[in-house]
Amino acid sequence: MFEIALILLSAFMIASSIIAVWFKDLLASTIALAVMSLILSLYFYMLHAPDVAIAEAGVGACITTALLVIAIKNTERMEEVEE
Amino acid sequence: MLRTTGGYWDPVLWIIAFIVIAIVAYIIRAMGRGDYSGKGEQTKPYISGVEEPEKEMVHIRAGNIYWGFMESMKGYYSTMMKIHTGLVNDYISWFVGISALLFIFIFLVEVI
Amino acid sequence: MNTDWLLQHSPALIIALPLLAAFLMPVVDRISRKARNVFAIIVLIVEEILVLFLAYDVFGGNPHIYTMGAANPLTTVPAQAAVPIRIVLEVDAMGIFMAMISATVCLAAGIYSLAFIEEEKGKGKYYTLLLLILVGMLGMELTGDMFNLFVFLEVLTIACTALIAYRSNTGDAVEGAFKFLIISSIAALFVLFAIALLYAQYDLLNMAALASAIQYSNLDKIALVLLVAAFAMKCGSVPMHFWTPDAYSVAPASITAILVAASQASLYALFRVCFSLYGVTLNLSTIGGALIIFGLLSMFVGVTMALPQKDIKRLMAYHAISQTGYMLLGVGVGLYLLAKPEFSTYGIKAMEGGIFHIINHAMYKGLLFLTSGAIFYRLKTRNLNEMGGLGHSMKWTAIFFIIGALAIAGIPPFNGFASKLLIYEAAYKVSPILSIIAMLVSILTLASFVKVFHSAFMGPKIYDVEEVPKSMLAGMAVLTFVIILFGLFPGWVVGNIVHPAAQALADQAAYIQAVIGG
Amino acid sequence: MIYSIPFYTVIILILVGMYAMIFRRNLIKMAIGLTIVESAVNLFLVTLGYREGGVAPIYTNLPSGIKIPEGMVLPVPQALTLTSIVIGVAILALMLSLSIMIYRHYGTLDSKKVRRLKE
Repeated sequence: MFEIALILLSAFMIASSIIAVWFKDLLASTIALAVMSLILSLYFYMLHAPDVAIAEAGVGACITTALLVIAIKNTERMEEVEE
Repeated sequence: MLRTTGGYWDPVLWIIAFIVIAIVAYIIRAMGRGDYSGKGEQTKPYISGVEEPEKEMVHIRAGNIYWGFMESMKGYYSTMMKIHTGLVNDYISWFVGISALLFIFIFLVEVI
Repeated sequence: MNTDWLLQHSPALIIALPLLAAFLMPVVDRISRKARNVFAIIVLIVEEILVLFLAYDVFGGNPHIYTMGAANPLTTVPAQAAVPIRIVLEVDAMGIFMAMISATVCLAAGIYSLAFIEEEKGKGKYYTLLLLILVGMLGMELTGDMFNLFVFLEVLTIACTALIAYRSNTGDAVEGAFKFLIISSIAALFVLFAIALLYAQYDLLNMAALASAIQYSNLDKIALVLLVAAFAMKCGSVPMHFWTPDAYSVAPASITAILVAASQASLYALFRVCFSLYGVTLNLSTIGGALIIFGLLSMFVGVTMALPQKDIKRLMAYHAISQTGYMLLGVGVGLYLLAKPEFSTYGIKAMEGGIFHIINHAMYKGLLFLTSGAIFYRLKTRNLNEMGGLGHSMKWTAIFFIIGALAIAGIPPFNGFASKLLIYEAAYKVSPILSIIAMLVSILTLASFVKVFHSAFMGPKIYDVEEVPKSMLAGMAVLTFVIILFGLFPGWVVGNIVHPAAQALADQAAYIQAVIGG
Repeated sequence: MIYSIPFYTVIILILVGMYAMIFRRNLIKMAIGLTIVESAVNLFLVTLGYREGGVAPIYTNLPSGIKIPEGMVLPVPQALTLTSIVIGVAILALMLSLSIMIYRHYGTLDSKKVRRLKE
């Protein structure tokens, strides 16, 4: 059970991080990053670090996302396409 | 006095030497003619009869100093300027690349 | 006050005082402009006195160990304990030597700033961040704990970034700060990763305990590579130097002088990792060779890139890289030779040269950056092409500049010569080519400072300006005083300050024994 | 074998983050890459403290029959991770505010156009 959870969490985490880097739409990649942080906090919980999991969920997923959304609102949403 | 592996270095001796040289220079200067005023034609630079340009015109600006040096090392400088791109991504890739090189360096020594 | 008590607790006080003062600063700033200035200067002077007071005791031969969070902070971590997890401050001769540099440069820059940033906005925040930089530097230099090193590195990074972007009304300042931040944070993550690798194997974070347990396994080698690369980048060695001119040239001049000291804190961390953590016995002549290569590249590329520069601070920043090369060369040669027992006296001499050069460099490069700030203060430009004839009106600045320039070029009888002489002689033992390159770089340094002096101070009077305010001159005078003092009595300085520091760095056993005993 | 999966995850995440920082030219994308690397290092630290069959290092409501401290996962790396998470957010906030200021001055976030300082 634990092993399957580890594999699944790892796979999801890598997938969401790749998506976060891949997307041209910065808002979408911010959401992917938030998903990655949430999975990371689940990961921490699986590894018996509940307090770190709470900090990661609160700080990593929420505040980071909020900061990124504010930054994107003040700049531009789409990454410039390479010529 | 600072002892190095090969000898020693004492700035106080140097300063004494400077003072002695200065005194000697002053004595030699004092032996010259007292009535020399420094005025007249002899102080002007002789530029083949051409009038000396204004002082404002002859101050060499920073961009022109060592022009010859730059010119002779053109090949070196053009590569250097190419490396200094000012691109943040390049800075990071240099850092990662050098880490990789060091990595190879340290592990290679064991192999040889 | 009981001086014994003060002496015993001064390692913690040195870090705590500027930290508390930094966060009191916004409150004091509300009272009045004058109160803020007086408060900042008093804190910096008290800090300097505390450091010198502790230094006097440490150079007398008593390394101080201060254990945080223990009933009796003077007990050392016992060897019997399975996991010495307490936070330890370990103050040996090398650490306090660096702390002296940081405190002195910050004092000079603080006095200088009184007039220098008078017309800018956010002066309260400026002093807060300046004190936080001091906290970061001193923390890195006095700590005996790997993770604390990382935390103080990040404190230093954040405070430095905020101050590099201080003139944020120009795009350049923000750009330089961004480059500095992104590359420093990657380096810090590398450091954290290396610390994690070391922790994974030995369950230890204390540097002395780690040093006694370290095996030089493959994971240790990876950690060593990451640490060396990260700290070499942070101290600005070629070919990872690109952020240095960008960040140095856009920061306010007083901050640039402090940034030099901050780079040297990273240099100290590099040496600490190589000498105290890994130790010269672990076949480290390879790392010594790597440091020599870094040093040579830094010296040569730094000085040749400095020659064509037109921006005065950018030119000086490239010189900072080139001088860092001397330190890396000196200590690298030391590391290389100490690994071979028959050359150990040369090794110690080389390290003395490298370490003496650290303090010399902090003083004269700080002074030079402060004079460039004085020029900027009057002309509002950093472009050398637009300068000229300042020697007519800014006589004191010109004199300070000449002293700094002669010292950096290694002209006797200034202090730069003494340390370079030690490096030349010891490097000759490894290969004569090293000495030749070092001397060539010295000549090119003189050439480029002749260029700056000619284009800024000589020539006909173009600008009708006045001398800079008194407090700026006072800040420069502090550093000039130290330069002349060190220039006149190099033997005393090397014998009483530099030699103990080099010895403390080279002697790993003493470092370990001071903390875990036996 | 199965317990080394987190380590492979860490390596892949670091590579992905580094890719974003080296090959992506958008400054905010670089910040996202830095956050990914940061998460990877945090995961590495917590994984180091994990012990097979250990419980969370909390003394209250400890299940009976657990040996102290052998039956617990190591608390020190978790404390380090907490510090590191907070530092990471501070760095990210500073970096994003600098990007906003760069956008105001340069009108772009493309790092190729943000290079007035070079040579």
